[in-house]
Amino acid sequence: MALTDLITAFLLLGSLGFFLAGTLGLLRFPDLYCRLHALTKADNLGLGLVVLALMIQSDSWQVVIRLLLIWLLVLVAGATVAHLIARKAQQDGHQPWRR
Amino acid sequence: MELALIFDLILLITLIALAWLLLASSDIFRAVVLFIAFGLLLALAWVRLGAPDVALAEAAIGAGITGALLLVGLGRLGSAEHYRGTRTRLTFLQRLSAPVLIGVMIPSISLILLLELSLHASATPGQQGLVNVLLDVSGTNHGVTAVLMNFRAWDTLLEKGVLLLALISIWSLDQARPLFRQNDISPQLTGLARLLLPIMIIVAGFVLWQGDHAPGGAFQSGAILSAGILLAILVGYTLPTRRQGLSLRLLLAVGFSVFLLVAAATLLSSDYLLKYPDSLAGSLILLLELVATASIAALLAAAVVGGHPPDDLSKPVDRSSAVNGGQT
Amino acid sequence: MTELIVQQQWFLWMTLLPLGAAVAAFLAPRQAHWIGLVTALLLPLCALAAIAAATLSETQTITAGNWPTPLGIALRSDGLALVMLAVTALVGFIISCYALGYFPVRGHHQSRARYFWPLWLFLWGGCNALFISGDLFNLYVTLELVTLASVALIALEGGKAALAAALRYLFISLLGSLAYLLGVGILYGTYATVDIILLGDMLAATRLNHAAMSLMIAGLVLKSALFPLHFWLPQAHTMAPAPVSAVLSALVVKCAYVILLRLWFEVFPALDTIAIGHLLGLLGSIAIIWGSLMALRQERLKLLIAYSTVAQIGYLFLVFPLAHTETMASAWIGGVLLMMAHACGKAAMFMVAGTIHHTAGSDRISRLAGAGGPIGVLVVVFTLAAGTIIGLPPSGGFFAKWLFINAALVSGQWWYLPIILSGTLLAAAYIARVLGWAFLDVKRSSYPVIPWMMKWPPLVLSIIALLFGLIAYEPVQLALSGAPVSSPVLVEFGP
Amino acid sequence: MSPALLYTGSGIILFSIGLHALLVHRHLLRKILAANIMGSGVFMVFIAMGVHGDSGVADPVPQAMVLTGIVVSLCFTAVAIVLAVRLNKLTGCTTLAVDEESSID
Repeated sequence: MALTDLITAFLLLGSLGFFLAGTLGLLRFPDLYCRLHALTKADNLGLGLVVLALMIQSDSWQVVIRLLLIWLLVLVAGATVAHLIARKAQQDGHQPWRR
Repeated sequence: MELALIFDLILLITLIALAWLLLASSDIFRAVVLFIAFGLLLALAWVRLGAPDVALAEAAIGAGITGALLLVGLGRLGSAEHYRGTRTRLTFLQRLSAPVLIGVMIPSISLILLLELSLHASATPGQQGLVNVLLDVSGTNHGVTAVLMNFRAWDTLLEKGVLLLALISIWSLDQARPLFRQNDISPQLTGLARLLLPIMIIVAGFVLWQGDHAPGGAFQSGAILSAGILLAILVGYTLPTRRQGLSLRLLLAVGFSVFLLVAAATLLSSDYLLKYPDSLAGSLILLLELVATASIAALLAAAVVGGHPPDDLSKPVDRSSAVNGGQT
Repeated sequence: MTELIVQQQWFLWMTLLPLGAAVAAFLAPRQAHWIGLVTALLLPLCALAAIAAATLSETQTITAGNWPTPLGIALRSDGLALVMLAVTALVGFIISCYALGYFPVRGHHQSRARYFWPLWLFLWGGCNALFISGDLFNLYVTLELVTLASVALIALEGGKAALAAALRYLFISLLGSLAYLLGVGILYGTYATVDIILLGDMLAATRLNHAAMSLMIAGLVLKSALFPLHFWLPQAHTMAPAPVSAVLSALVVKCAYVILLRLWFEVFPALDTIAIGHLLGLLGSIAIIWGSLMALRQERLKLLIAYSTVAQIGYLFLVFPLAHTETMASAWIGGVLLMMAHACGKAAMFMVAGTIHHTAGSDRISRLAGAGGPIGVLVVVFTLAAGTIIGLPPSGGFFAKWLFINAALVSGQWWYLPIILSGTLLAAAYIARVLGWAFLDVKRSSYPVIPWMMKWPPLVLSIIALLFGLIAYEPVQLALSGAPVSSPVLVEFGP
Repeated sequence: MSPALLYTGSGIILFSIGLHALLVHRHLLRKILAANIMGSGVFMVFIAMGVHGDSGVADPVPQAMVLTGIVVSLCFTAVAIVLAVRLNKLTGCTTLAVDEESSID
């Protein structure tokens, strides 16, 4: 029991790091495309770790499947929305940031 | 316990701060986005208060559908504050009433209420016990569903009426316009819709079925379905013209009319409004929830589209003035 | 035969019937006017049957689904509910007939007519459901039903002024109903019930209850357009098509007022309401004078009538300070009587104004010059209906004011006397102004033919309004059955 | 300071913030947002005052009432938005005109 709790705590801490990184990127990156990149990648991973942590804690396989489904749906939706935002930005003539 | 209290405090402070920020923000698009975030956090607050049904409804209806409505409205409205015409001078009374109301009335009322509530110790046990006792004869196994569909079904009937009435009002105001430019559909979105639509239908059915014994039910399920319909509209599906007449109206009205019919039938047979026969209560509630879900889904989606379908009775309107609804 | 009448719950059918008809009118827009007319014919019959059933049976309160009251929703067929149902049925029937002429079935008004019927039937059903409801939360839902239908009906005209008026009305009533709902929430949190009768028994005079009461009363006062909060009413009531103006002034404003009556006399009698009563009385008095003065200086007939409504609402709020122990029944009956009389009279006036607008092309009062000849019938009808607003003797308005004066004298609040009297004089003045223009000796070119559906229904209603005082005994007795007031009415009725 | 009381107080604060914004702001969408916030505050009072004791489970009756209330306020939001869009199309304004008596006829 203690071991699963330890793993959960570890995973949650890890996810926290990813979320922090993603949020930092969202706030600090220079243009829209970079921000999208930071947000989707880091946050999806962070959410994955949270889901994993919850899976370890759950006591029935139905809950595990549901959690997995949630993560997959968020991945798909997040990717599509990021794509749509980037596409619209490109159509509106936003130039990618150059150093 | 202490930890939970800290969580509550953080949640509530965030909610109040969000409400203040979104109402004070100078950019309305930003305000709408913050409002959606506010709705999601509010759903969390409902969970903390032990009201998961309300949380589901808030996430689906409060944040989801209201957010879609606001974004579409903003796309059509524009965010600048325009005046036209001369502004006449305010009378003395009007001049006086605003600061009095805002500066004195609101703070004092809130303060009195807050002070009184802190003294108020909740002595009543609520109606939970009564609901639990009567749950066996209600035809469902979930307290909230029993209250909605049986104990206070008259409220629910009238509320279905309000929904239908809202749609009739919307149709009386405007003709439907496309939500977006037709040539602008991303293949990515189409793919997502193909993937999500079946899942959404399954989830809606699941939420509806779950309402019998756990949080869920017609509203939440209908809201999910209507999100599916909106997604389908976004990737370019349209209702065939021959289905935009009576059959669409039937779909929109079926939830309310079946409820009315059940009310009339129970009134005829038992002299009491909406007193379901004991043996039929379960199946009647199931029937009512099924048709309600279908109607709610159609009504909410139609409300977002925002206007009556083009028909022979009304004048043709200029369709080139279509405004792009989706903003980024 | 009597068995059949007693056994049916007619007052419940009066809510289901218009709601069902509204759905039918939405589904079959081409037949909407027929559906509306049939419903309008059936509802007065149902009202008569409901009254007959109520006089024959003892039970006045049933609950939806027969669930016990803290849980179920109480539906009541007491005097107030029955009287309001009956008046709504009468006024609604005549407005429906008028609307049949106002919205022609063919022609370019078609799309407006198409949506008028379902909206109006929804409003009617909502009003009826509101009158019979004995549950604070159910009252909120029905009030919102009525409000939403009113908003859509105001906007039906489609012009920018109408849309702005509708939107303003929407925000105002949203504000009012949310304040009301907050009060309901606090009451439920304290007593775990929203049933009017149970709450009336349980309520104690705590400060939290006073806060809840203030919130609810403030919200409802906003919705019923008492003086400083009346600013939305003239625009909303004049921008709408004529039958809608009639509905709004005659019925919709009364909805919030009926809830107020129920709250004041049935939920909050245990609370200390004297100060609030005097405040409402003061505002009502200002409303009488201010509304009448504003009516006197209006250029347009419909605005004049709308400001006259503001003044009449002022009279309605005199009930609250006047209802002391010994004068409670007089004041209460006066309020109910005035509601009924005003509903008939004001509906007739708005319909006439609509017809005049239709025929004369404008409802500017100056354009009425010489109208007494060609459209004399209309002017006569207007005068008859105005009789009840002024308070001429055989009208219901006269008896209501008589009761108010009576109550004021008995309870020693003589200062309401000059206000009621000056309100009456001012009302006579603004009506006389209209008549003065109409009977000026000016030759007018011929007017277009008035469809008879727009001519006769208002006449019938205005005659009823004027003669209401002669038949007031029965409605008053009916209203007193199961009323929250018990002391004898200190006046004899009849001519 | 029990959690239920905390939530009730927050509900009243939300109500006041919404009320203030509804009266102050002129843009129609802001007014709509403000009304929605007000409604959320009212619903929070409803639910939080229904939480009794330490059970942590809300009374089902106010939950059902709040569900009804959410749907009703959604209806008003939808109608208000369409009205605002329609008004904007006719006048080009996104606010209600301040003056009362103009634009008659």
